[in-house]
Amino acid sequence: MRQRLTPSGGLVGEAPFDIQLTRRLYRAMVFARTYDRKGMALQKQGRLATYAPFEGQEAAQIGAAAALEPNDWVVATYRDAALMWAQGYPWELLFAGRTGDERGGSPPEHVPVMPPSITVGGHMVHAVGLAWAEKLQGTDRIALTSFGDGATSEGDFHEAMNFAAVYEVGCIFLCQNNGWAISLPRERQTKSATIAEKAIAYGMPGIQVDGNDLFAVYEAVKEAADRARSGGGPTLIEAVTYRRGPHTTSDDPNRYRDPAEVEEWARRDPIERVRIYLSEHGAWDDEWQAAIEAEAQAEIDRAIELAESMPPLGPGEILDAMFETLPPHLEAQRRELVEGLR
Amino acid sequence: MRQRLTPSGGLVGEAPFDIQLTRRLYRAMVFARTYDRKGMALQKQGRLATYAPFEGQEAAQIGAAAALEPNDWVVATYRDAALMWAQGYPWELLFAGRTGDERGGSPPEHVPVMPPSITVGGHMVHAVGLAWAEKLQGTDRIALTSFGDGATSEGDFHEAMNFAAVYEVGCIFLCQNNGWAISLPRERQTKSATIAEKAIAYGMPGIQVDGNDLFAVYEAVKEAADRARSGGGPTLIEAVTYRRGPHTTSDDPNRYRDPAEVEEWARRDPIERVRIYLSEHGAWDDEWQAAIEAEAQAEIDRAIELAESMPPLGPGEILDAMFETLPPHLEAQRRELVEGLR
Amino acid sequence: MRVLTMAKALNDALDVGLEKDSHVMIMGEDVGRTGGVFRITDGLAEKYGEHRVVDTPVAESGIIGVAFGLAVGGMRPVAELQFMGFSYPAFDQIISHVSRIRNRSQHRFTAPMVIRIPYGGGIGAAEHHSESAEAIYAHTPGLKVVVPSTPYDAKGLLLAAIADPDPVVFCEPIRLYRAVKEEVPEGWYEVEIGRARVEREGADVTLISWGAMMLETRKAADRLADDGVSAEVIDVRSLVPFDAEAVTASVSKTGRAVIVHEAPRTAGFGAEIAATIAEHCLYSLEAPVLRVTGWDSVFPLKRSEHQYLPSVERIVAAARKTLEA
Amino acid sequence: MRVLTMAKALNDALDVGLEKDSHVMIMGEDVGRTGGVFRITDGLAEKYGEHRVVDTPVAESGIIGVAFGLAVGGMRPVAELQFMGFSYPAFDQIISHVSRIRNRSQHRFTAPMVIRIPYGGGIGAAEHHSESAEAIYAHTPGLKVVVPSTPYDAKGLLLAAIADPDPVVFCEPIRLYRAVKEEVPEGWYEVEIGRARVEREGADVTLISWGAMMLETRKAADRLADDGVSAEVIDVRSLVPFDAEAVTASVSKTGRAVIVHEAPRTAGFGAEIAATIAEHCLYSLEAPVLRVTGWDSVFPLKRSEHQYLPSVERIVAAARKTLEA
Ligand SMILES: Cc1ncc(C[n+]2csc(CCOP(=O)(O)OP(=O)(O)O)c2C)c(N)n1
Ligand SMILES: Cc1ncc(C[n+]2csc(CCOP(=O)(O)OP(=O)(O)O)c2C)c(N)n1
Ligand SMILES: [Mg+2]
Ligand SMILES: [Mg+2]
Repeated sequence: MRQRLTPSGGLVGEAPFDIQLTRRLYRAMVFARTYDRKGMALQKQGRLATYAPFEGQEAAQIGAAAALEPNDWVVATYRDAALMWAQGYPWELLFAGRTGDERGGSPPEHVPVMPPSITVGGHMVHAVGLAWAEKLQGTDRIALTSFGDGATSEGDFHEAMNFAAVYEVGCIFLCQNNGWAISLPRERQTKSATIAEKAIAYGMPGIQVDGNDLFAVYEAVKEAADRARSGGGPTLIEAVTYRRGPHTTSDDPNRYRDPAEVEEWARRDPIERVRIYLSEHGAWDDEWQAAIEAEAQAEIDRAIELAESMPPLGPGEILDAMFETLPPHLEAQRRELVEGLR
Repeated sequence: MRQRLTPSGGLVGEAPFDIQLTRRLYRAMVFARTYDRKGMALQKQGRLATYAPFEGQEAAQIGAAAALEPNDWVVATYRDAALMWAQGYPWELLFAGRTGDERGGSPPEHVPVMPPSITVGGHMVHAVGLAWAEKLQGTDRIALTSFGDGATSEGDFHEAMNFAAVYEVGCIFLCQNNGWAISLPRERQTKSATIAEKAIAYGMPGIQVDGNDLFAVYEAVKEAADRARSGGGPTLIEAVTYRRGPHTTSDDPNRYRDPAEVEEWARRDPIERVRIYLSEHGAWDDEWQAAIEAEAQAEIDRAIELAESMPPLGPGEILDAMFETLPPHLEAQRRELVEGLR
Repeated sequence: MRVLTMAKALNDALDVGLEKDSHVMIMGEDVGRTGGVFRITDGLAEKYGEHRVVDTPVAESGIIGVAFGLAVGGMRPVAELQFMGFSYPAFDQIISHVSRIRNRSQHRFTAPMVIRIPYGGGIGAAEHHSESAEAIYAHTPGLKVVVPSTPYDAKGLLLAAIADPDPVVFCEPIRLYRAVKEEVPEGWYEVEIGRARVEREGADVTLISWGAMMLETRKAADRLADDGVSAEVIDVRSLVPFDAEAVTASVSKTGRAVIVHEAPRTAGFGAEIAATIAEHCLYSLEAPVLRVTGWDSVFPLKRSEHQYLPSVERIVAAARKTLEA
Repeated sequence: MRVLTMAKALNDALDVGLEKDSHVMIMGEDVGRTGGVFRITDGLAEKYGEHRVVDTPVAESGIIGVAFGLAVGGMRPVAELQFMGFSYPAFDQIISHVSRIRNRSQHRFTAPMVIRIPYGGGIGAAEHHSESAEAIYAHTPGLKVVVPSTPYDAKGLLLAAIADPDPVVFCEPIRLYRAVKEEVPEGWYEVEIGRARVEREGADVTLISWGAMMLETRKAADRLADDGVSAEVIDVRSLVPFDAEAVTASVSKTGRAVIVHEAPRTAGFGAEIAATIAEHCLYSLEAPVLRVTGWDSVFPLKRSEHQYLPSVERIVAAARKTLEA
């Protein structure tokens, strides 16, 4: 398992980028955690529908996005808000989706990020198709798809990996192995020793990295991205991390896992180790911390406000995006709908 | 790639069983080829619906069955008549299926063989369930499922392999890699160097054998069967062989493959090498050959006669196996059906 | 007698099923230690062991395909798919294998198994979590398709499904899991699959529904009664076999029919019922057969759910329309 | 003008589509070098290259899911699934992703793609090779579902499907591939998706069908004409959007309707049509609406196919029954 930054902030080998970028990404992780904790809190207040927290997975997501170009595709899941945001998806739309608003799935035109996949496993093939579309159209854009350990059990994972390798498309498969698929631990999902070695079945390189290590994740994704962009085909990356929270706000992890495990992983926090590293390089202090936390708080608060101030879809508007133009039967149903709401 | 018997009949290492059994299996392969050629001929006469020949794959099928116990489950495909027959499925029912008669799918009560799977890939999970059912019921019966190289591209292959390994069931995955999935050559189906190494993705042993080598196939399946029966879980076996005929009688392989390849593989014939071996051990002569060919011809002819003399399903009988007891709407439809045929 | 929610009644049925027959087993995502995302299998893994209540990998096709093999091999699996939206990856196994093995093998092999699928909307769930695909399963020959709307029926139908020699798709209306309580007998009892239930007799119009929409349909009948309209209410309960007799008898009497379901309208099961009425009750019909259904759209997210689901008002309006016709 | 079979007309449409727009591509099992198992893509890989006419691994979910990604990424994929029975492994991709991305993303992302599916029975094929699952796709909001029954319509509808900004499930009746020939214009032309075709005008009864069953339906109309019965024949052509107007106009005129399809009866698309008639034509109806369909059974193998498929006799008998009513 590749590691560049130990839980106590020690460097293994060389840092993949400079202190300035490290600070930027540290700040991004703080933003991500702020968003995530706010998401949990808002759900408890009934202001969001079910929420799937990613606390503990910030390095995997922020590190991966940092290795991409701004117009590379990201195809991710319900637990990937940090990754999606880092690639341009606005916080307010991520919140909007969680309030139960379709417009949360509609990022601005220039953002190359698909709405989050709620089905497990079905979205990876889409990234393969996107990467292939770029290849066929002669651009150098690539695609990164993110998914969980549990998703690797789905048949669509297999088909996606196979197609990507066969057509040598520029697709990065980023598995955030967070130890659990709801209540099923990693060991009971599959018998392979690692997820990374599943790449062998597709003749594809597989890399296992410490997923709580910003540097290692960045480096692995950068390596894969360079390969993908230069026509070298896909890569599977297993980022070993941990889901510190419940699966979602509807879940009670105490039914199936030992709280000691959670504590153990809290000690491997992905943000804290970067903080120590920065601090040791004289690039972190309490003041800056307070400043970025305040910024984060403000930005997230603004995002919530934006999301919550969106008026709901008007009567009949739920039908308006079924087709480019509504066919007659939907026109008729739309009239009936509007009538029925009076 | 494991090999015990070279194309020229030379032994590599030791023979896995004695001359008597070798003669029996040689005879079985001759029967299988007789059936297969008859199948092709009958289809051309319009007496069978589409037929999928297995010429060249006899060792893989007969060798595999020989390593099983009589009550082990076999879950196989449209191209596995020899394997199914060797496990007890009567020739006449194999023919009956090909004439387009549902009763071809109904082997006698004591035959532990599922009707052939026509969908590609979907049947392997069934074998996993059967093996698991035996394990739960405390028997020592295991299951073998046979499929092609093409089938390994399906998501259900992945899910079957994964379930089998996770629940450590006694299931043998026998892939007859015959080089082609209709018109798609093996190299363009998947990027892995071998099919066998796909086992790594499931933490399962994978074995690649010369599929035209009766001894090697037997040995590999026996090893897997012993492991399965003793609770050691599943095994993937890749039997490297070749589809010498068309995909089915509706297919024209000249559109996509070089006839030289077919000739090349004719020289690696699975039956001929056993003949040479037997001959070198003084256990084969022309007379015996003529005798078993005549027997085979007679048995196959009798099977055709049986299949063709089956009266078709009577009016309404096509509905009778939809449920154990026909619900009222099907009773009504049955009356309508019978009425409509008058 | 104990008064139970549908969730508890289903849990009880599974308990009784596991108790009675050692071949019965439960499998699915998170059905074991955590008792299922809706807690329907709560406590059963502890009671019967993890070999009889089995957590599976996230792989729906595998769950159903392996359950199928288990059933053919002599077990009686009750497989849970977490939400109907996640039954689609298993669709090939259900339609190509589960529903067909008896016919394919002319009774030689059978797949006595139950596929439990929480379904329907109304709880503000995420995308894919509010599907109503019952018509798709009803259109698949070889399956029985059942939908309870009361705790009593839920238990009795589930036990009937477990005992059934053929595969049963058992649709559980999520919105009803904890919506109502009623008396549920202990031990084994069955509610016959294939029989509708005339829940309320009436003379003027027949309201036909199933699943969670029974809530609105009942309320609509109340509302109509307040205005002196006597509505007969039929809970279909079993889509396959469909109790055409119960429906046609009622519509022949009332001369008017309103069918209510939350699935999209086009080619929904309501169409089948309307077609049955159009074939068998034409001469008794005094008004067009109306359907009050979900729209031909994706099930909307929380904020717009109310725009989609048939409301009491829409049902009442449709019934009135048939009466004015 | 050239006289073509439907198979050639489809090949021509694909050729014209590939020619016109470099984003159009074809993908599927064996579509390349061997030209597809029905030779619909014959010669196209040679003409346009294997990067535009792509052989895929045997993995239907992958084919559709990857095609979806291609479509979102700006291409115009025409994906072939070899037989409708092999569309089921792709069902989750079709229903959960292809049909929904426009709504999920509120028009931000779209999947303009065509899913070509050879379908239907009548050629004595093996198990799973004779499926008619069109109702399942028709019940999936967000898809258009098209079924040509003539070479002219086949080409025009396929080009309309390729041009359509939304996904189209394009069902090709296998039995018609080479059954009839007719004049087919060269170059690009479109047949509007969503319009039925009144193939033959009549006064006494409306026969409604689509796909291969149009063969029997036409013959039944001839047979009825011989006996002095004037049947109006409607080829539905497009199940979604469904041309309710054409059907209700006809039935309002004739007062009688017989719907013919080869899919199983229960919850088949015939039910939707009957329901539409029951809602909109009640006061014109002079007889019960009848359906002549496949049975609620697995499609039988070769020897018993004739027991399953609606025959000219059954259609004529049903029409007579409506006339006697
Ligand atoms: C096809 C499908 N099956 C089941 C579910 C229900 N479900 C949601 S998340 C989840 C577990 C996924 O685990 P993993 O892939 O490890 O991702 P994580 O939630 O741990 O990030 C399951 C079973 C689903 N959303 N989609
Ligand atoms: C699910 C499914 N998809 C497609 C087909 C059509 N088909 C039949 S055989 C075949 C190729 C299978 O190749 P392989 O698994 O290598 O087996 P082989 O025919 O070579 O024995 C295909 C694509 C099918 N029967 N089932
Ligand atoms: Mg996980
Ligand atoms: Mg092959």
